[in-house]
Amino acid sequence: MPHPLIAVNSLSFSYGQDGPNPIQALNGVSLLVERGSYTAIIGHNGSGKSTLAKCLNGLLLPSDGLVAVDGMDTCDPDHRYAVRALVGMVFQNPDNQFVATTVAEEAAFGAENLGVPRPELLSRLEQALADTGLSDLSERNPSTLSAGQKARLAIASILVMRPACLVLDESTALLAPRARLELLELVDRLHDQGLAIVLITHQMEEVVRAERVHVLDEGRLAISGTPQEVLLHPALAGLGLDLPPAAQVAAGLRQRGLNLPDDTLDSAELVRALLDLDEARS
Amino acid sequence: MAPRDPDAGIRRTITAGLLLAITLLLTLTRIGMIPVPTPAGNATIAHIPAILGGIMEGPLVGLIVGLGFGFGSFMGATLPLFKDPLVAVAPRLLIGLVSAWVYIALRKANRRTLTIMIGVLLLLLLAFSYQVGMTTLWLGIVAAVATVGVCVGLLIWLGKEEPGIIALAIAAAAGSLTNTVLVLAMATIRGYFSAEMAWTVGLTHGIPEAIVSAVVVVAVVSAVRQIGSRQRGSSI
Amino acid sequence: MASYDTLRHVSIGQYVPTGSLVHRLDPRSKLLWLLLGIVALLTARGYWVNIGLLLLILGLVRLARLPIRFVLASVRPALPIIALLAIMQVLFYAGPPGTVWFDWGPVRISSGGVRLMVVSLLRFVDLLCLTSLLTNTTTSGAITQGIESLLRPLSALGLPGHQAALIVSIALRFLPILGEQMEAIVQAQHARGALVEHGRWAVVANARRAAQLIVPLLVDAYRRADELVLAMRARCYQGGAGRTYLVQLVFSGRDWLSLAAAAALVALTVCLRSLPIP
Amino acid sequence: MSMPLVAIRALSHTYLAGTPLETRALTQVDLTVRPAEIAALVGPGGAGKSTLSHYVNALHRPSRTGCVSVLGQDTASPRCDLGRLRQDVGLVLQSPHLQLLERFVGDDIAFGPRRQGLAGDTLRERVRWAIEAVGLDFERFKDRRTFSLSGGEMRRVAIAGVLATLPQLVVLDEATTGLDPRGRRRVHAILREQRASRGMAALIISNSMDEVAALADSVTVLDQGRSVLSGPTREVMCRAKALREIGLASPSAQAICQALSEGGLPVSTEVLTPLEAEEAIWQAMTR
Repeated sequence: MPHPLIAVNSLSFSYGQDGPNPIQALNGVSLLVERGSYTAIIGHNGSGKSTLAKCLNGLLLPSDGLVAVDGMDTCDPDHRYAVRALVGMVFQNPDNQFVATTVAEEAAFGAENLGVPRPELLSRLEQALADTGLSDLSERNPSTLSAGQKARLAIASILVMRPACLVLDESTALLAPRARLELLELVDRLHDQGLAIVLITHQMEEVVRAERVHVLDEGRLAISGTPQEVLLHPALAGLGLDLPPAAQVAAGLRQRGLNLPDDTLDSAELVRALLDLDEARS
Repeated sequence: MAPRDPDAGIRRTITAGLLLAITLLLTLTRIGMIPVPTPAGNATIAHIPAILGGIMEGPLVGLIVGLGFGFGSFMGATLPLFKDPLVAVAPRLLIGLVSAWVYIALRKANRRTLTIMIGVLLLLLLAFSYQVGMTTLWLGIVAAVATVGVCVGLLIWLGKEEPGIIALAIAAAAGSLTNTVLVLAMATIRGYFSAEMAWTVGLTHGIPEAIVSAVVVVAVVSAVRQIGSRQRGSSI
Repeated sequence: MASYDTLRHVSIGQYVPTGSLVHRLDPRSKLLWLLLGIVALLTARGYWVNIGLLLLILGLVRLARLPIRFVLASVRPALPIIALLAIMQVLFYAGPPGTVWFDWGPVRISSGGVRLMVVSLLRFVDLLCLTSLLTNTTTSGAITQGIESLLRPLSALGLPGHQAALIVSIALRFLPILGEQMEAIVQAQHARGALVEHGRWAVVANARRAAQLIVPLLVDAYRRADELVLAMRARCYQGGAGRTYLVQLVFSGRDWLSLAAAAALVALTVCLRSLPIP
Repeated sequence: MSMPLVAIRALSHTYLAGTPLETRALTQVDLTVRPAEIAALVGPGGAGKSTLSHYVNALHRPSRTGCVSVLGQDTASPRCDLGRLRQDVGLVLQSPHLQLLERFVGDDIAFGPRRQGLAGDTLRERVRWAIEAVGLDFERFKDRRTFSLSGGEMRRVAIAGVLATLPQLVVLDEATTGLDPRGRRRVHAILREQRASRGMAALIISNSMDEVAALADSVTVLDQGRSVLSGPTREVMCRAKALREIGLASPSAQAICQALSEGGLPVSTEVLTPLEAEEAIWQAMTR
């Protein structure tokens, strides 16, 4: 039986566990990320999302429990780099993660570290820049890019490692609406190419794209399921998370007695459903 | 027991790079050079990254950052004094080393050891001041008063603070004084300063610089490492 | 109020691609140029030779198709302090022997003192321009690799060449970022009313400002280092061993030519030392 | 009509004027914030929003062009009392961590009130109020070290530090970006509450149109350093085409109604919030 891409088994993590007062960030979290899947992890600030993300590729090692990437224990030092290459991680603020002064060098950094031979390196780089729409900017200084371009560069610098999974840790939080949309579309395209996606966010409208959603609360998994199951879950309101606007409108209309289907989670679906409904009536 | 962070070496390299950047920023833009009307031209805070590097990342990083400070002050020098690499660069290499060594020696020390050490320091400095007083009376008196003041201050503080913080402060002050003493010694040996000038500069720069260094280093380290200060919380 | 602007642009450390001949040189030849340039600066004496060097360096800046004022921007934040220092030094510091132009009490202005001041300042400006030129025309990857390659003979003696190169290249790359950061810190402190603006007492204001700045600047640098380390680890950084490189170093004919020019420059400044040029 | 709190007229700003790095940040910009008003500043990245917000706190002061009057003081005048002004105008910057001046959260929030002369129990109560106002627990947070806070917590502490001086106007430069919905609601609630209880005004910079639609009374839209649209929120937000042209979205609720109306459902498009949209759609469906 093939291993799941990422298997998290009753993972707990505490910061400062050697010190006098450790802070427990994760408590008994279990989840699976399959190859080519699209997973969203949501939760409010301080719910342990980022800690979980860093555990997925061994940047943090579990205090208790097990994280296995393609069957490799992240605690095993022999697999350290294999794990990190397989599960690529994009952080929130790209400005603070750039090491190089040109787009091309920045993007190539991961592959250089893996010792990819140069001809292969060049083709990977070309591919990654093309995928992220940065080919024309390869000589530019990253600090002169727009916020959206910086975020895409951060993704490109992961793609050169040819990962099987992309973890985006609140990468959209600092972006203006249009840039955010572009980034999510890029992520969708990468998902279509077969990359597994783990999107970490507290924006409910973004989780609608996922196949599977996990809600974290105080370091524990509170709800797991499809976006539809999660958004309609009665416990959601108690976790300090808002429904996306379209779902709010839909929920209100449903309460007033409008016969809307359950799968109207984003604006386009809601509009279509309402127009269908209107047509059926007249 | 969690395994040791295998990537500690990367952190050390990157931190060294950033401290070096701050040093160069402070020296090359002259922001870290505060003009004062003494023969040395300016007081400095640009040596603080070297001290921090030594204390937090070890002697090697302290050495590298100190080299950067020396280079920056050498190239930016307008006085013949600092155009001499033996004065501008060589002593600066030792700033981080001395801080690192002092810190390594003291960080495990308890309150009593520290008290004794401060006492010994007090006696040494007083003896020194007496020597100075033999040649230039007023300088000797000023030095003695300053020494007593600083040591009494340290002892009072020691009663209130954790030994770890005191060790930090002493290491930082030692690093800063290394800079003052060695630069002035070199300047005197190489004939730029007379002994009396050196003493004046040493007292007017060295002590304020040492105090500022200790304050800054304690503030930064306790913020970054979040290590204990007796003051467990806000005054609210 | 222009005071925040001055910190905003430190030109050192900012790569500016213009595709010029200078950009295409091998990083090693540029690093050696910087080294030999510094030697030339240190050996140059007198007004004319130093002015000649400044013109030469500005010529190189033009050759790299960079605006001269951009490169000089690095000097701008230092200007007020340099000026103050210069005035104090010229007034109060006797300096090497020369014609005394003005003598009154502790104040003495002599030709030797003025020359010392002017030449030192020129040298400082030259150095900033040369360093800026190197980083404006060379990517950080190329600088790292260049230094590493130049240090290779020493690596045999146990010097960690890759780490040393990385430290220098990180330092250069973060210079402008930390400059900007400093500006942001000044602003943030002002916004909360933490700094009182002194108009007249420049010396006191500078001292206070410097001390209040350095703690947050250092704390922030540590925070930044943490984030950068995390991002590098996430991309499998594992030191210099087994690494491949995007940039390939090729030391070609034009590099030898440029090195020869640098060597000639040093030889020239050394020769000119013995000539009685003011 | 009462005098505006902030009146910016024909303001231009150029960074590094006279150098090759010269960049035009603002061109002939107008901005008005009236007493007890929540005004919003929106625009694509690099439109000059932050630069403009710096003028409100006199971090920048007009040199040649334009006129900036804040709380009745002309900030260009040398007689302008900056200390006073910055107490009355609280600015939360985009990078909140730089704004934290003290080692402990409690001391940091007490920084402003202390300068106003508060001490003892009054001070303690003020700090408690400010920490709780942004949704943090007083006892748990007052002794936390500012360096150990997470990004979201740092933003909240920065906001609390500014609120603690009871300013007449707060300027929040993307201060709710990166906060979760609960945190945002908390900040919105405190702005509304302060406006109701003591007439505090606010200028918010946000890239979330939903947030602006839900919170602001008036909106100024900046694009490439110019104020291209301004007016009451409903008026500005309903100009979907103009907003789209400069790369901004309409609020989601408005976009839904717009799409429905384009699809042939006769629904009002002048809606701002999901609740209003729900009402409008209900009206249309049950006509």
